[in-house]
Amino acid sequence: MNYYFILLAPFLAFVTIALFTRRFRSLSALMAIGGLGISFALILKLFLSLLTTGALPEPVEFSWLDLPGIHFGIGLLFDRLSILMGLLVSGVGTLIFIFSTGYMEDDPGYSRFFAYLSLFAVAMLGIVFSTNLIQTFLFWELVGLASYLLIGFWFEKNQAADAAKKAFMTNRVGDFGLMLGILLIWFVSGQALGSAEGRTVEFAQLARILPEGFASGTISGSVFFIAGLLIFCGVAGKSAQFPLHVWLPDAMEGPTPVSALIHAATMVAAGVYLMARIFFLFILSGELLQVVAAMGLLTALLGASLALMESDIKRVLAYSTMSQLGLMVMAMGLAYPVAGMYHLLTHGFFKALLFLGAGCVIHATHRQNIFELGGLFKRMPVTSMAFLMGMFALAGLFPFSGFFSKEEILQAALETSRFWFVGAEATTFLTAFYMGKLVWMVFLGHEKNHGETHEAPLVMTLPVMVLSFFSLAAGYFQIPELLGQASGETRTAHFGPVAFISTAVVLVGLFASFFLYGLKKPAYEPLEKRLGPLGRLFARKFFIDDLYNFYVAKIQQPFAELCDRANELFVIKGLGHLAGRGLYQLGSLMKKSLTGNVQTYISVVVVQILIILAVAAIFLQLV
Amino acid sequence: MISESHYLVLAFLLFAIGLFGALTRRNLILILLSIEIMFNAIHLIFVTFSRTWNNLDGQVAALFSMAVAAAEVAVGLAIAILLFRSRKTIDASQFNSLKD
Amino acid sequence: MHDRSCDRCPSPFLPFTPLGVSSTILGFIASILVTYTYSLGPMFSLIIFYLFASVLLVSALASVTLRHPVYSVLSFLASMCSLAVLFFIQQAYFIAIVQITVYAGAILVLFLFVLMLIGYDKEPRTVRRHPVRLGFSIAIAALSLAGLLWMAQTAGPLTPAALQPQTVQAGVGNVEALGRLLFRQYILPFELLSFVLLVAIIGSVVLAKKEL
Amino acid sequence: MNLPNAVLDDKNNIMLDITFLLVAIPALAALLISLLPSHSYRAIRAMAHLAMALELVLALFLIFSFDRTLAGFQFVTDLAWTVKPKISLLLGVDGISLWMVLLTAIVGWAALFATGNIQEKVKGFFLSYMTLVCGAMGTFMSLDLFFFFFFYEIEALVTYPLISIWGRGDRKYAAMQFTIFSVLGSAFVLIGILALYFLSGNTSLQIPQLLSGFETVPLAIEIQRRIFPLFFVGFGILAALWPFHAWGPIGYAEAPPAASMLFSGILKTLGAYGLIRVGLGLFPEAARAWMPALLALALVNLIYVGFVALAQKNLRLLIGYASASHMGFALAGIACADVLGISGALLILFAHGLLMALLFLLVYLMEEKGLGSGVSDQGGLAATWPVTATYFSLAALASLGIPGFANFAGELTVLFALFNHFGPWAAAGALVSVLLTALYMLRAVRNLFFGPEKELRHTGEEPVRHFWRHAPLVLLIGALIFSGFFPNLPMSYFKTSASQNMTTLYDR
Repeated sequence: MNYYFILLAPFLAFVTIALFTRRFRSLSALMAIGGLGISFALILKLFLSLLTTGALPEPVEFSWLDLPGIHFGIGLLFDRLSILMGLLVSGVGTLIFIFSTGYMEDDPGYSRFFAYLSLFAVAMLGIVFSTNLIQTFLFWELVGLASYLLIGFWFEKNQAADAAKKAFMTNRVGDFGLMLGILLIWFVSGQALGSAEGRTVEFAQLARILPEGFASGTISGSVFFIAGLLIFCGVAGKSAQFPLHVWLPDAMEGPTPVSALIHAATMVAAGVYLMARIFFLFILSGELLQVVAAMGLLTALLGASLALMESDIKRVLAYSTMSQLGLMVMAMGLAYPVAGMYHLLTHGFFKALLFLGAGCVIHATHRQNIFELGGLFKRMPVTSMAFLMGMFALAGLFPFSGFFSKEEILQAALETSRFWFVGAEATTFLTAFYMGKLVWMVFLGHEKNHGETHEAPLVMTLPVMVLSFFSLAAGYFQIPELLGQASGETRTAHFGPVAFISTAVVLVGLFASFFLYGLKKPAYEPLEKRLGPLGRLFARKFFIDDLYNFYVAKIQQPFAELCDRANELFVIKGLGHLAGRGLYQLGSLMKKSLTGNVQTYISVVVVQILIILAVAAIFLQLV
Repeated sequence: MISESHYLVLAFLLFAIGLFGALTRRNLILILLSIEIMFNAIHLIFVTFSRTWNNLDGQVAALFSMAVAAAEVAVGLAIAILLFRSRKTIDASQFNSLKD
Repeated sequence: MHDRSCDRCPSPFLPFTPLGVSSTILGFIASILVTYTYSLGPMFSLIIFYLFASVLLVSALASVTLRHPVYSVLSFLASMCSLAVLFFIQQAYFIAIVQITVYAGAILVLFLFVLMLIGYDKEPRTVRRHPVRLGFSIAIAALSLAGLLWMAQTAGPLTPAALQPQTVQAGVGNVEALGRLLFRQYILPFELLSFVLLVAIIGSVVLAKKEL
Repeated sequence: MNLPNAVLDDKNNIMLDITFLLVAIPALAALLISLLPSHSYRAIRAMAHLAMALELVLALFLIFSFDRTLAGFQFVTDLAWTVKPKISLLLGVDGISLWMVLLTAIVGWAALFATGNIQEKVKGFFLSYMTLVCGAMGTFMSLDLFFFFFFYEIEALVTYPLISIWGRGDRKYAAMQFTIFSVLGSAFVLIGILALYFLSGNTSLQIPQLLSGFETVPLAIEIQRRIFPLFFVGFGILAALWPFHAWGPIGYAEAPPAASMLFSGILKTLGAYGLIRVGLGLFPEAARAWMPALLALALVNLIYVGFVALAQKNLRLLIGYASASHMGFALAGIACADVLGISGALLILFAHGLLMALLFLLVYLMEEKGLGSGVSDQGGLAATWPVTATYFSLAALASLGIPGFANFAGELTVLFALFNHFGPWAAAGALVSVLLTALYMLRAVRNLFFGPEKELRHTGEEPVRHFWRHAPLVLLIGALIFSGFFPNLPMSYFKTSASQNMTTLYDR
């Protein structure tokens, strides 16, 4: 079976929509859903063959760029990790495509939207099934491009255009580090084999060469530390980790299905997926893992705290994504990639559910500020129930999938050291708090006067229901076993001490938020009064955004102006005029000699002959 | 024995004098005269080399050059006369109509 | 020196010029006789060379710097004669004779004739009039002299490979060899030369004629 | 007495081939155009279109029938001209120059669609247009250094009238700047060629003979060291190396868009091509000593000119400086002077030529419909001009180095070569320029197209509407995307001939 259609199907959909079916709205929607559906079917078939026989087809590759020294190909690598991730991406993707047919129906750029979605699907699947670092980088950039196009979908809005540019630039900064990391790995892989030709970027070979090189001492540990850090730089850019997280909240300018697909389930997970894919490199350097774990925890806490003061429903979810990603990165940092991936998969389901739920709410009420919403439970029962289930899963209560995957991470944190465990528990508490706030404000309490809000149409609620089923059931699919407990130790103690502590923390968080928001439905953010200066700090996003804006406005632009003036002064005025003016002066010098007197002409001629003779003599002399 | 470089030095000196005369003299006719001196310097060189390499071509060249020099003087003087007739003077510096 | 009022009347020194001219010619003829008889001794030709070289340079310099046109023409005559002697020393007898007849004779007379026709007035002293120009031209002349000398010296041996030395058959005089050369190998240039002279003649006639 | 050589050659070998046609067609077209009456605009334009279409077809045919495995020159045309310094119109194509010829053909054909605004002296315009294309073709294909310079001079000659007569704004100044520098560059090249001829002692100026000659008796090191700087500076000026990067943008800003397309697309590529073919080809040892200097200048080109582009307000100047900064990438590739670097540089040159032609064509189409020159004072055009906005953002994305376009593959190869030869800092410097390009291109797109509609002048309806406006754009973008999706195709051409010349440079 030609498995290239996993990538080709959505790509063909993208091309046909972009070129031909732009005017036929429903046709393009069908093309997009069909394209992704085909890849979903293929991946499902692979998944079933994985479950039954465990046999997986060989990685397939066609050479993209072949020169002496570099041999890059584009292909498909099938293993447990990529198939599961592929399932998440294509499965959730198809559901979101179906959802967006309803959500975007009255939007003029309908088919353009589906074209961009298909492009995104191709890029994401490209990363998931990539066989080498260069292919990952290639589709990494394409994913960045797709998110740029989708965030800036409503380009006539200023905020959307700026948000798109900001997202792309932040991704680009991340890619800067990623590329350098890849270059370093490529260069170092040659050293391990002792020959320049042996350099490679293929995962399979790297997984074999790098540990060997490290063991045999030909490659020093610090090289892995630097390479790992550079690669983490790319991961941070894509998965909105601490220094490069500023673009995620602004990315909410895009349509909600975009936020659901890209900024919850798939794209932001690409970073964590890449770390899982080249974990053989990260494992080689201890301090690298420490740094990664620290950055993860820092992002988790930062995200959770920023979400507290947020009043826009989508921004709260965005910050919660950031914080959950922080937890996954921390899990990776604690050398338990399986826990990270497990949480990533479950998170993909319930976060997409929450975003789609928010989408239904926005579609019905056209409002995003939680203080303007209220009492939707009666109006939109299905969405509310689904949103509630998503919230419980995110918070990590027992029956829901979130509980199992988060508990894995907490277990891993506890085993490493108490510090990580306390940090993770704090994040869980904050998550429970702001999610509770969200639910109490939006769905409970008396109804705010916002016209007749009706339940979202079936085409929107169906994906929501499917996702809510998964966010409930995902915990029972033994995903860790499926992921192949690479690290060997089995996590059995589901109901050990960790489970009780985390459940208690979540319940406390929920009641605290109920106490603040559920009872008397404040019209303004009560935390401002309560937290005072700390609140203001959270509201201003720790001044990181202002720091970046300061850099762009006050450092980069003036420096560019300086360069421009220097260029104007020295190069254009200097060289340009030197040539122009210089020739002119030379000319006028000659002019003065034309006095009309024959004899001065002769003397000038004689002088020139002498000069030529002298130059010729010198030149001949030189030879 | 006189080597050829003696003659060369002499010829160059003569040439320099002729050049100096051509540049400083005011009288057109005497400019032509100085040019004649330069011509003679060249003839001297021709003859000198003809003797050193024992080849008469040099002398033939000298002869031809003399003829040409004579022709040149004839035409030069004719022009000088014309100039004199038009400007009533043969002072070289008067004829600077070229200067715009 | 009194200033000349009319610019066409002859100079008062006219009587002296025939004396100068004749003395130079006589001196010249005597020198030819002397060199011919004693040309065998190497020392002697050295003296002759330096004698006439100095005469040549002095007279050339005089013809260039003297203010009175006629005097400069006459000193030109002296330089031509001394040059002829130098040719003579270099066994270019035919050229020496031609030098005398063509230069000393024809061209000089032509100069004098035109000078008389147009009239001459003494040039003001070149030094006062244009010190800058004088300095400038001296510098150029010196420069060119230095340049040419340096070129001659650095350019190394100037023996073009193409030129094969002609073996001068014994007993064949310079004139005969020259004649044979002229009318055998260089017959074409010789004819062209006559054409050039013809053009010159017609040209000067047409130019200088008052009305055709 | 042997007769002048043009009449008969001892071997009497007059070899004619497609390469001769490629040069002859524009020359013939120029001749025919000069015969046409000057008021018959339609006939002149038709003739130009015909000639360029033929060129394009021939170039494509050349690509398909070229044998990639052979490293030497193919389709050789040899018209002997003089004997003493053996000069003959020797045209030949190898892997390196083949794609440059294709680039010239594509840009030459596409630029014809940007000549709508030429109303007065149309005949003169198209004459110089044809001369320029003929010059470019000749320079890329000529293997005889004399004719290399001869064709280049034809082209440089035409730059002055093109800018000063049909340009806009203070075109006299721009024309003067542009011509002085392009001729100054070629002056250095001429001195270099003459020095090569006299100092190296062999009688012919033809690259094949020179190369085979250097195999047996390699050129002495100090002679090489004395000649190479001349070529380095000469081609550096033409290829907008750092100190001489400013004359390009000034020229493009005032030149008619069609001319800007040709200049930025072809003239700049010539400089870099010359550096590879003549500089590195004939003087490998001396070149090796100068490569770090070239890298340093290229990096300055990348970063400094990138910042200058960031501060530009005028759209055309922005594109011009973007082009100069982008050339830095190609020059950095050449600085690595190995098969990887050279192939990457060549692919970037190809992509850069197409990209600049595309951008200036779009500028022409938009300016015809009232787009002002400023980047920041107008915006929101995507709503009124959706198709042009798509084309422009595609072009901007290509210049960013988004995968799927040829620039990405080229830049990737150069990055690997840089890291391999000059270590991580060189690669980091190049990557900084990629960031800068992203900054100023995206800001241009954002300001011009996205955001609410600002007060616009009388912008007419959509510039790209009927087929004739789409064709060149589709061809340019198609070529970019095709060589971006399948970079192996162009690379396989570069690989064989680059490795053949470069083996002398670096042992590994």
